[in-house]
Amino acid sequence: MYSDKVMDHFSSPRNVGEIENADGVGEVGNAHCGDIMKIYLKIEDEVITDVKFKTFGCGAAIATSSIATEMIKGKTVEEALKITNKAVVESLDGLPPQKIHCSVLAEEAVKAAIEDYQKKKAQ
Amino acid sequence: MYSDKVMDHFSSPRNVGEIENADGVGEVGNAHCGDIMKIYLKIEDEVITDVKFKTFGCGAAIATSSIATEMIKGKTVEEALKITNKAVVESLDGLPPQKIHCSVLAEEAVKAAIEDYQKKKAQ
Amino acid sequence: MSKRIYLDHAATTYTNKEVLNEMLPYFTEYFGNPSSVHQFGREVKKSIDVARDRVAKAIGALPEEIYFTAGGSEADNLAIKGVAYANKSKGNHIITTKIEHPAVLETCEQLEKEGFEVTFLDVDQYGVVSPEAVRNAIKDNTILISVMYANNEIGTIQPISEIAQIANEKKIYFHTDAVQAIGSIRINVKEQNIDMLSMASHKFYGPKGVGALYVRKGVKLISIIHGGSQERKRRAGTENVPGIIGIGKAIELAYQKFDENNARITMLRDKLIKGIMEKVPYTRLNGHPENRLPNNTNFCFEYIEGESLLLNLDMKGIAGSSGSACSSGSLEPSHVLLAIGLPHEIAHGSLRLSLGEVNTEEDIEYVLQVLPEIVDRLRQMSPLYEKVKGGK
Amino acid sequence: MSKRIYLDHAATTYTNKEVLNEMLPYFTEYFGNPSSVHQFGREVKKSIDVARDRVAKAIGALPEEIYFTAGGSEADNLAIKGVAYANKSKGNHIITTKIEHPAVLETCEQLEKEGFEVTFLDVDQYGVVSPEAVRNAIKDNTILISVMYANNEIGTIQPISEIAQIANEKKIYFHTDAVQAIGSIRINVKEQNIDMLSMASHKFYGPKGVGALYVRKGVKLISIIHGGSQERKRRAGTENVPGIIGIGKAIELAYQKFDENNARITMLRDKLIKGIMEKVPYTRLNGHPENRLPNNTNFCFEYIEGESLLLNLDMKGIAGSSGSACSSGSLEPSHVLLAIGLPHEIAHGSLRLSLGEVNTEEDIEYVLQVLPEIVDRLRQMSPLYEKVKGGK
Ligand SMILES: Cc1ncc(COP(=O)(O)O)c(C=O)c1O
Ligand SMILES: Cc1ncc(COP(=O)(O)O)c(C=O)c1O
Repeated sequence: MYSDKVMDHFSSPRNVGEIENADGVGEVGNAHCGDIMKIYLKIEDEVITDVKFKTFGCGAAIATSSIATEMIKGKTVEEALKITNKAVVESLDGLPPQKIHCSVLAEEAVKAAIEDYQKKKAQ
Repeated sequence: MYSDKVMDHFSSPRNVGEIENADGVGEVGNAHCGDIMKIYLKIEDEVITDVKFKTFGCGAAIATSSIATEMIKGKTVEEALKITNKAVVESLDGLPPQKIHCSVLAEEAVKAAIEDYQKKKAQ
Repeated sequence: MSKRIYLDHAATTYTNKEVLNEMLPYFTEYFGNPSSVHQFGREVKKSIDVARDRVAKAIGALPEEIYFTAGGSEADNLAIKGVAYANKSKGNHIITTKIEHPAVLETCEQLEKEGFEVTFLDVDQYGVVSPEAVRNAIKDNTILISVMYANNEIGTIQPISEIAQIANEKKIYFHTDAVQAIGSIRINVKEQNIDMLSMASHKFYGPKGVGALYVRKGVKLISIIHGGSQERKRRAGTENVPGIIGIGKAIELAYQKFDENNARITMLRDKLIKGIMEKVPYTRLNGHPENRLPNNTNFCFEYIEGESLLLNLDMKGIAGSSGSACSSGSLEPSHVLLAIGLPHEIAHGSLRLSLGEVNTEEDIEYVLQVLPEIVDRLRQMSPLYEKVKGGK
Repeated sequence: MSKRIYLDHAATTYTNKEVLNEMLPYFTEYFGNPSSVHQFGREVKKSIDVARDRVAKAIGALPEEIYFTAGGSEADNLAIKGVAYANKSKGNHIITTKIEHPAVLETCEQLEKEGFEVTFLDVDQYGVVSPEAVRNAIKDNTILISVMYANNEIGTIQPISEIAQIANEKKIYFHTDAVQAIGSIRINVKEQNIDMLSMASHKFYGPKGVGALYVRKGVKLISIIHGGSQERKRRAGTENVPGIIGIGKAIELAYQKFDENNARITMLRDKLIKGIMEKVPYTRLNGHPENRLPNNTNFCFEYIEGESLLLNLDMKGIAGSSGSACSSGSLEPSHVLLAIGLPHEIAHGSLRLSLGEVNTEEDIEYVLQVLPEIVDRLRQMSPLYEKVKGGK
């Protein structure tokens, strides 16, 4: 069902956890639908220096969260905003059709965290 | 499908053949339906002294013809007229439901041959 | 990872070696078509009759009331559509429950599209259908009541005799999907007034691809697979001979070993339930606490999701199943868990571990060692759990 | 009686040992439910995919166009009812032929009862359906044309490509029952414009109880067995895993050995036909003289009846079949023989001897020695023959 890459990220997820006093936090999805992703960002000079996540969800939800955090770590905010769900799927060597929505959630979670950062900054 | 008794009468049918100048001959059934039975009787003093048959038909048709000829041989005409299809079925240790009509044919063939005899006698 | 513990017997079982051995000659040696007149056909026909007798005997039916099918789903479809189409002139109302297997639910939904009216009864918190609710749902145009014998997800056993009795009084056909019950419950269709009963061989150590429908003599039913005159014109198609031999042997063995197996499996089940409830906080046992299948356990672990739990167990060699229909492409959690009143977020976190003949006490101990760690790890990763802990 | 010669391969075949060996591990070792998330399920899922690929490859289809069923009858029912119900809004007219297998005929008759209109086309004296007749039967409300690839009784092969081409031009779905054709004819569904095709494993040395329906992508079809989401929601029920592995292996072998087997069997067939026509007077060969299945022979022996011939052959160890539906409880002779214009009395006397991989030249010689004696003995017993001789 899942690619080796998905299973790798699912069984040893990278960047699990929380960041205290994060510069941006985004949470998307809801428990009713069975998926929640929460992403914490540490940002210095518009560069994502640290990122953590917590996820409630299926194997694909955990794996997409994990890879998404890897993909944005060290990137500028601008670069991170360009990451699409398609890129997430590709870097996991594919996802079953019914799991594509997890990659959309991952993209949205990243965006939500960055928006939160930008909102805070603007204040 | 068939009892041992049916198979015995089918594989070694008794009284197959014709009787020249028979005292009574009866033919029932038709080729359209796949069964024809023809019975020849030799009758002396109202006693059936010889009987032969020819049958076009399935295993049950041949077996019922064979046993019916056995059942009437040596009997008086009156006794022979009393033989029912049920008796034929019983003496064959049963027949599959869809083959019961063969026993009816056998009963009818005997009756037809006796009628033929009686008609000839009356003339 | 060499350990492999199978705890998904409700999904399917292996075929018992003794059953397989009885089947084998029918592939290569006794391979005739049972409809054939010749020796090759006749010898096979006889063996099918033996299998039919065995199935009939196990449930107290007559051999001529047993119709072999390709499995439980076909049996359910044949019973429900068969009666619905054949009795249209009498009425178009069917009563069933919200917790049936999709083979019943989707069939009823299909009939709804075709103009039948279907009542899907609620169940209580344990998944029990009330006989009174059945009685109250009956209308003048009710032609069929279908209630499963025991639920495949949460294991709850239904008051089938009571419900069948009501149907019988009202002269309404009663069908029960006994796919999960055969081998685990003693059934007598005559004493229990059951008109139709479905079973599937692969749930009781028989082969996959074969099942049976019991149809009481006199029930009006039309077939759903038309063609040759096999199964007395109620199910066309060359018989799955090895499969039929297999279901016959399997059901015979199941009831021969009934007491011994079920006592042992019940003991293991209770050990598993007790262990999990003690070791894992925020956990619920789903289904009826007593009136449940001897081999069924079903839990909800709050704050985590079923599939990720399953995958983690699988990595440790433990095979279970989740009520969540994640793998089937839907985001809906189990319709059964929703029907017993669980909120979506909790229903998502369910796990069914269903036991079988092969399981041992060591298997249970291994699960009790591995499972709590996995649940804990997933909870540490869950943003929902964080809030709970935070709130404490 | 130790001699046993099986000449009823059109009724069913034994399962090839190599096929069985490939199936065996799926009963006891790889027994998981392919829908399960865990290892036990995943490994089985993969093997099913391999089987699907093999079936698809053999007929030039895509794997996702193959749906496994419980046999040929279910495949025919699914194709015909599935398209009829799903396309009702477009029209209610179906075209088929008078010589189809009951799985098609009875399904069409059932649809007639439900309000569909069915045209049953005539065939010529050899059992051939004319493409022009198909074209002429098409109406504005025609939604489906179903013509069998090769006839199961008389072996006649139909001009399927031409008929499918006409259906394709007129944008009408085309189904073919290829149950007898698989393994004996090379088929490419794409090149031949076939929209749906039925097959049954037990006709080509695979196990009984499993078949497949090819459905071209885009064909609108509703399922006839509702329930779980197996077979992409078109056929519910836990998969008959060993059966599916079996049909995959069997079809692969059939086409690997295609040239060798069919050449040899054709040679035996021609020897049998020549021998019987020479040795037995008042005999007709039924079916097309050239355009027939490599393994099919079908004769009418005038003045005798089929079942008694069969039983006599059986006592000599020869297993054949009769077109006459005697054993099925009807007195009607074969609908196929009537359709090619034989009178009832002749149609009653038919014999089908269908060859297979195991048959040898000695088998044929034995039949040629035994059969004429039996026919003669039965004729001596027949009141019809008496008249013929008398007339001479
Ligand atoms: C032409 C044809 N169609 C359909 C079938 C039905 O196949 P099955 O008996 O496997 O259901 C058969 C064989 O019996 C057949 O010969
Ligand atoms: C209660 C119940 N009914 C019906 C079925 C369907 O049986 P099958 O998958 O053999 O068609 C199952 C099992 O999947 C079941 O558990």
